Amino acid sequence: MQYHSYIALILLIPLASFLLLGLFGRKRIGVASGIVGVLALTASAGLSLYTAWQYFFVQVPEGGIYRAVIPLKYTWLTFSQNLSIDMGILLDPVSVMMLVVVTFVSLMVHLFSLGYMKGEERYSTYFAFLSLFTFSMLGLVVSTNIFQIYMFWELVGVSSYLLIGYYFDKPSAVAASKKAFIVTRFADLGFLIGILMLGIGTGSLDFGTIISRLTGPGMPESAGMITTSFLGISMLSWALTLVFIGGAGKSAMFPLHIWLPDAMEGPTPVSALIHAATMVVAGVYLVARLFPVFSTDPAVMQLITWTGVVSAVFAAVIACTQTDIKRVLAYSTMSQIGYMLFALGVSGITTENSTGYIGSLFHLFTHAFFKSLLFLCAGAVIHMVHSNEMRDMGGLRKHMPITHLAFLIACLAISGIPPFAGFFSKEEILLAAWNSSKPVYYLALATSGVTAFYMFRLYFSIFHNKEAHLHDHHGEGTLSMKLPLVLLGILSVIGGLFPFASYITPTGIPSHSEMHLSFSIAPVLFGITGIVTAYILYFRASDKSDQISASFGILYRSEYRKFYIDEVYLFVTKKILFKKIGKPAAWTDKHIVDGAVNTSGNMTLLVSELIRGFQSGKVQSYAIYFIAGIITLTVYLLYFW
Amino acid sequence: MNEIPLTHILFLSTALFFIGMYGLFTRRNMITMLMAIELLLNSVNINFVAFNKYLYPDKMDGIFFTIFIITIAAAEAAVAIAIIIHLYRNHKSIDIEDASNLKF
Amino acid sequence: MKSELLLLAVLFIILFMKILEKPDVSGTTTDHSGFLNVVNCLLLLNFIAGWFMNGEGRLFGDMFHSSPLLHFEKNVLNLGTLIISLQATEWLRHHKHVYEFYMLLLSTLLGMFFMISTDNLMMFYLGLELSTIPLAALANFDLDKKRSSEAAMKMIMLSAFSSGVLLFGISMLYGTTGTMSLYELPFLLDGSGLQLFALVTIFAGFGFKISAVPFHLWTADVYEGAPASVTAYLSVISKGAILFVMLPVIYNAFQPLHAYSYRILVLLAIATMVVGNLFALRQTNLKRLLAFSSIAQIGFILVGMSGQSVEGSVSVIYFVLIYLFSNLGAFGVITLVSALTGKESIADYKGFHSTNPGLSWVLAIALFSLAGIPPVAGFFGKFFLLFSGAGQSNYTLVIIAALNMIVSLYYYLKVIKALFMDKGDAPIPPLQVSLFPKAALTLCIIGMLTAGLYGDVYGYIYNLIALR
Amino acid sequence: MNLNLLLLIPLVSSVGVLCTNGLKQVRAIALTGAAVQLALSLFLLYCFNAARMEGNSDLMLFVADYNWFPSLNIHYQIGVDGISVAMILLTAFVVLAGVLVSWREDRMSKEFFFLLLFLSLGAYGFFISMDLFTLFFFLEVAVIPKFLLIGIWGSGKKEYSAMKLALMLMGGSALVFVGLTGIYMNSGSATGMHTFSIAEIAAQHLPDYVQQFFFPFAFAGFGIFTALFPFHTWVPDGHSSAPTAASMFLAGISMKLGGYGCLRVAVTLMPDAAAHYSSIIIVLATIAIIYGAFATMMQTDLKYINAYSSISHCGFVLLGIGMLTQTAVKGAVLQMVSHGLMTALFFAAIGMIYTRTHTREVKLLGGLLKVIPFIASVFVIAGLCSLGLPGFSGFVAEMTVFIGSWEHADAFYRIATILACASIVVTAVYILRAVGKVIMGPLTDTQHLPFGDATWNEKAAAVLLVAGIVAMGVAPFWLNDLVAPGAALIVGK
Amino acid sequence: MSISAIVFYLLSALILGAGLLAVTTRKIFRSAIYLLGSLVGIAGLYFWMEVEFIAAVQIVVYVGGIVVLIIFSIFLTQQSGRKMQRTSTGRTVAALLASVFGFLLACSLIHQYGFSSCDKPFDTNVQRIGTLMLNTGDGGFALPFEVVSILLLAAMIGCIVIALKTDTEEK
Repeated sequence: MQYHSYIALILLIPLASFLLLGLFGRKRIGVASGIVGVLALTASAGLSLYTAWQYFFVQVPEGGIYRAVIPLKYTWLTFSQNLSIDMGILLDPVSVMMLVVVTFVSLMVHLFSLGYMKGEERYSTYFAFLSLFTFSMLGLVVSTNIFQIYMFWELVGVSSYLLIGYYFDKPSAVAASKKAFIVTRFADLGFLIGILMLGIGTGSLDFGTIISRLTGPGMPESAGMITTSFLGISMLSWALTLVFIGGAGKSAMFPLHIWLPDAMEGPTPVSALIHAATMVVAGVYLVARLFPVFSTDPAVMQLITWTGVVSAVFAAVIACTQTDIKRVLAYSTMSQIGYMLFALGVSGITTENSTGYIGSLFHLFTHAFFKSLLFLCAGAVIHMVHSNEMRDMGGLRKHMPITHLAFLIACLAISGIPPFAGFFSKEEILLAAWNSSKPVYYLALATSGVTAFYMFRLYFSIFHNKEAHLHDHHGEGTLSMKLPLVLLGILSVIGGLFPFASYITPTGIPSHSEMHLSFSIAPVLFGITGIVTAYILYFRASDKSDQISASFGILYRSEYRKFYIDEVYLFVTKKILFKKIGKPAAWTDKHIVDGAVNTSGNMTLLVSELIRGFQSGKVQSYAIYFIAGIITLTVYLLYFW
Repeated sequence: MNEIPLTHILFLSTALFFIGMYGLFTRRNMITMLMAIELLLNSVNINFVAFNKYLYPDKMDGIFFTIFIITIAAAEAAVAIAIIIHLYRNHKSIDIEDASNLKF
Repeated sequence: MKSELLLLAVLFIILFMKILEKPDVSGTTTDHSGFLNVVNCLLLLNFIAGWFMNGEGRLFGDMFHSSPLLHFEKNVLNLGTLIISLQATEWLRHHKHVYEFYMLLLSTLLGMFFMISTDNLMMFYLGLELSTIPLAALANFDLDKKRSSEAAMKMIMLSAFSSGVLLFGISMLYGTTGTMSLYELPFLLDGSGLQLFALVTIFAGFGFKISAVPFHLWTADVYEGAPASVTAYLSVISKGAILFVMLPVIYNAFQPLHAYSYRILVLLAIATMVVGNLFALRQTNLKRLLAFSSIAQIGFILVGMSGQSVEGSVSVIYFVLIYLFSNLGAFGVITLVSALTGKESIADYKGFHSTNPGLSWVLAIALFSLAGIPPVAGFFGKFFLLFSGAGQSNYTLVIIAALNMIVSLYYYLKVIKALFMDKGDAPIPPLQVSLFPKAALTLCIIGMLTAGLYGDVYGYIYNLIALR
Repeated sequence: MNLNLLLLIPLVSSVGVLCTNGLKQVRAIALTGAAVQLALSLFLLYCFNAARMEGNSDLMLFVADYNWFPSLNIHYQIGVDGISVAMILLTAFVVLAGVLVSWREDRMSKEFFFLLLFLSLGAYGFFISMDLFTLFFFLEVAVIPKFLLIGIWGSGKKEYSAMKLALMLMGGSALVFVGLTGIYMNSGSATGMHTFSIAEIAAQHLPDYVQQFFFPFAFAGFGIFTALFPFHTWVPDGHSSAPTAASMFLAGISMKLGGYGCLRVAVTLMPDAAAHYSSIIIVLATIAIIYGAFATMMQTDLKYINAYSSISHCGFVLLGIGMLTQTAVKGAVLQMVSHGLMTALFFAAIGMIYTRTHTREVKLLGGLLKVIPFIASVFVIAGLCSLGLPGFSGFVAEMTVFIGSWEHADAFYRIATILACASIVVTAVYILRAVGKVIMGPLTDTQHLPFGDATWNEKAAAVLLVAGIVAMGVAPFWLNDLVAPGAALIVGK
Repeated sequence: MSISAIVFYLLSALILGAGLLAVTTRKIFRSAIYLLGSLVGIAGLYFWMEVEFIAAVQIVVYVGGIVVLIIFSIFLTQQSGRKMQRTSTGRTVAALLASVFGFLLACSLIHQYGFSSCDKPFDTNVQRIGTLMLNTGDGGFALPFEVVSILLLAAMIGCIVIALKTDTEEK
């Protein structure tokens, strides 16, 4: 199989765009920046599609097994004989799929932003950051080396930080960007230590080598990592858990999710790209990348499963009460990523039981489209009403028909209504859960109902319900804003028909998903129930919903306050880190450590002050000291030596 | 003569030495301090003469040293007295305690 | 004998000039510039002549001998005197007793020459006195200042006392060995109590002159009271000469007692460094500060002296050379400022750099050299001193010395701070510096920059001593 | 090439500065000197690599030897290995940037540039010394100019800080002196000739008791320079009071003198003692890392923030040294270079902000991105580098240290490593706090509105340093290849 | 006890007694007279030791020179009649302690050493002293003699400069 270095261009074009816009955008390029960004992404997306076509259809390997291909690889930094960071491009079904998804969604977002961000002061900066993000995300998905993925992991983190904080003069945006970065950074700490464990444990940082050394039979590295244990848990489990923590942080899994809702302070297209379609699924991608290793450790798989389930349920519940439309979407994202993760958790590695794996990545694929669509629609809505709050909206279907339609499609897709994209992927996840663990299945089922409910709550509140007071009627926006909605809407409808299992499996061997119509009844029913409930409560303006929420009392309030998780974090950081550690550390430094230095100086001065009396200015005293010195020395030499 | 041991002469000179020293330590008048110093030097002279005579009569090192010490003592006394008189003339006091402005 | 005779010749030339001087009838202050030119030329010639036609051998029995090392030492002292004389120009130009000043100064230098080139205790004593008594008179040369007289009084009283004690010790040494010759001494020492006592008193005599603690107490008072040039002379030339004597006395004459000497040296070194530095910390008068600093420097010198004989001697002589440049550099500025404005306290020097950048840099470099900061020579001097101190594997001593370096840095930097950083309310006005002081300061700077970096200086001294 | 040139150029230019008249000439000479020196350093890099390519595998290249004090066997001996070359490059970058940043220093500018260039002379000399005496000489040369720079051109409680810095650094060099003396006195037991030559001593084996006695002196002495806990308190005060260029030099180079000394002297010459004391070093380094980071969180003055973060970052240097694995030591060297560039950039940015706002108090600043976008971006870049973002130098260095540290299998080392890793989170907290408040957020003071953005010299300085940081962060392999053999030799015996 | 011994002890008593009085009496003029006594006693001791030349020098220089000088200076400073002020008790005690302890230490050391005198005759005739004084060879004292003369010259100059009444003072 021959791939040429053009693949590198997929990454390098956005990078070039970033450098160009970042260095010269403001002064030289100005309003053309958006065009530059879009052109770059078009090229990149085109190349990605070409690569995918090549990978899946042209250069089909013998036996039809899609293997990992590494067309490019350079040693970037050598740590020691075995360990080095290599910069390379890894093509396997998952990464190729991700390449397409990322470039495509990014292109859509770029397009949308052309109109959405028009007139912003830092227009070119915005596109520069978007390009930077795209570059980093692409780098992340094609990583060949666990350290490479960590690097790009950090880079997407920082691009996310920069983009969330785009409206830098808004204190809330600054706070949100900070929070996002720090929380994910905290998770990355786990990732880093996990990398160290895996790297030193296996003697390699290369994905392929790590996987083969840890899964191959009778490998000394594998045995070594399993037998060494710390606190009763094997080194391997530690390492995987820590790596997973990294992934969970990026993917906003409970309890590291707190940054995601706040991250909605960023421009909405950014949320569509980063906090819906691409970056937040990095955790899923990471687990999938190391899936062979993860699947050897049932305990960690359980952890992944239950983290996913809890996040899915938890986020869905909270989403029902939020009134900021972007926050609802954010929680919905978290919930959907929960799905993907537990699907991985319940999956196996062999062709037979890998439904979960396939479903997870399939859901990732479809979710990228409909969730970015949802966000872009939300963006369009916000652009229209200049508010994020549901109560400021309503009855917008007449004003923005295309948006309305797109949003509806996306809602149906996420609710798992056939034949929209979400249906197929969710179906597969539920099937995997059913095959593996019943409690998981039931929870997932219930959650899918709740999902439908809150999505349609959102939909009805925005497009139906009461009439919003619009300040100015400037229509739905430019073509560049509508086009992405249309394209993504189409994909959300037909995306599910893609024969995913034939191409993307954990082993590379094509399989095919079996659709049991009977199995689909329950989920679809749950979905419809959710929609209907939402219809009853929210289709028309009424106070029914308020009554219900009032009747739940504390439960509702705590739900509305997101179960006080933020407060706990605040307590930990403010009260413990700052007050209990930071302050004492600073105090100690100033008063004890520095104090000791100053005291030693002052003591010297004090002693010098105390002995000044010896220099009394009186000749006779001098003479007495003189003779006393002689006598002392003599006595010392004679008797005390 | 021989029944007086050399050590006795040395005791004498040592005693004189420390008497002089005591005087130097306690007299507040500069001129009396100078006298005490003369006592000190004289006791050393006794030592030199006695050693020379009783122990090393071959050479005359001790005797000569004594002569030079006497000379130097005179010179020293002269300069000291000049300084004292200058001090007195300018400040009307030869109390050593009054001349302790330079200190610490 | 050549150096001494030359010096004597200069001395007598001055004496005759004094005699032939026309009595001053006008009664106003006279300008002695002409005389100063002559004297400085004579001293310069004297210094230059010191490098040529140096014989070796002994005269007058064991009373006098000369060797290349001694010639070098005398040249060092000559150089120092020349520099001091140049620096004193401003002060002496209108001084009434300038002839007498030079006569006294040169007679003390003569005393030192005799002192360092003798092998006889009696001669040593005479040299010592010759280099002390006129100095006491010199200390009084600010005739209308009380503190000058007080300083002179303290000096003459205490030096008389100290020489009394020293003589007592020498007499005991004579009594127990029967010789005055430093050559014969090592063969006759037996380490009896009386000899140890004598050793201690001799150390005390040395210690008094070089102001080692606890024999140092006169130093600060006299330095503060005496005219700045005399202080410079006291702190550099007088000390240097004694150190030159101390080395052979300790390493050769008292060789059998070297274990005892070592103990004494270590104790004195520690006490001197610590006390000198502690007192220097809170001084406000610059001259007084330098007095204590010079005490502390002696502590470091004693550390070096406690090392093995060759390295110890080399490092001490080398340091004396460097210390001469450094201290005279500092005193040169102080002399100038004191002579032209009468200001001596550190506070007066605030903002000095803004008015006299050149002088303040000279002072700063000199202080850095004293503090042992490279690239100026003081660093090398201190390094080799402590280094030879470590030669005896007494690292406690080295550590204490190293700590004292830090303390000493504090007060030097305090002066630097006043010079460069503080804003003075009434800074010293820009000073007109005449040729001679300028030349002297230039000499000091050149010395400070080359004596260290140019390693052959050390090598030269090393060869002088190793080939002795 | 002749390494003496590296000393000659700063010397000539610093003396040249003194001989000039007027601000223009001073600037021209200072800039020329620094620029030529940078060119020379790059040429040195080229020559070094060329020599290595040719297969010259000597430990030190371009050795020059002059018997300085023959009677004591003290030599002026210079030469470079990869580590030295890296440090020289760092110095050249920082000094040139420092000259550029201080372009508008018009108060006593002659003295200012003289001291700055003279200071760099000390650093260059230190990094090329192969003889302990020469090394110590240059170490001390680099102390006093700092005192003057801080005391005269500084701000805040400058005299106090300058004094503290000078005294503590002097204390450090006093300890170093004791260590060096001990090494010298116990060297050459075989040949009977004491020596200061690093290569010769390294070839011998100092007795164990000697190593154990003198290692703490040498290490702690150099450690003071590199902010070894608990001897780090000169860092915050010194850095914050210093003028911009001096801060840059202090944090960027001066602190590296210590790390380099620890490696070159303490660890190289006394490897057994280094192993013996490594746990103590690791504990102190870890404390410095964590404690420095937490203390940074509470600071409200920008320079204090960077100063404390320097303590934390230099902790990585010491951690790497203490770990004594090839990778960790290499990481320590990389961290020295990285931190040097990064912190210099940080101080430059802070200085640029300060010259405009006349305050460094975080509370009083805000929203500067709006008025001075270039400087603000520089600040952000420095911050991101500081928190170890890939693509910048900090990441490369820290990761190398972590990997190297993790190579030890013991729980003790692992815990230390984990704690050190944890500091990257705390770093993120304080950096983002500062960035969030100062650069982003609403503009606090409308008086800041008319500020002009960076002038050409400031831009040049920032670009220079950013270029260095990015060059190291994007393409670390060349630096890695440069320092790896040296690091391997230090711990490889 | 021979007469010689008795003479010695008497002389000793004179020297020490007069010396002690000289340093303790409160009247300065008396102090000078006691000093004179002590010095004469020492001269006597030299006679007793049969070193007449030194005894003569002692009388000429000390009694005839220094004591007279001191007495003159007492007159010059107009202190003769007044009682001198007592020094502080602390210093007296310290001085006493230092002196007594030093004395005991020195005496014990001397005693320990136990000098044993030899019985060779000691020739101290003036002619020999004179020859040696100006002998430049080994064992001669010409150089010290010259040095002392320079010292005397220097001291003289010093005294003149310092003690000379200056014009300003006269006015």
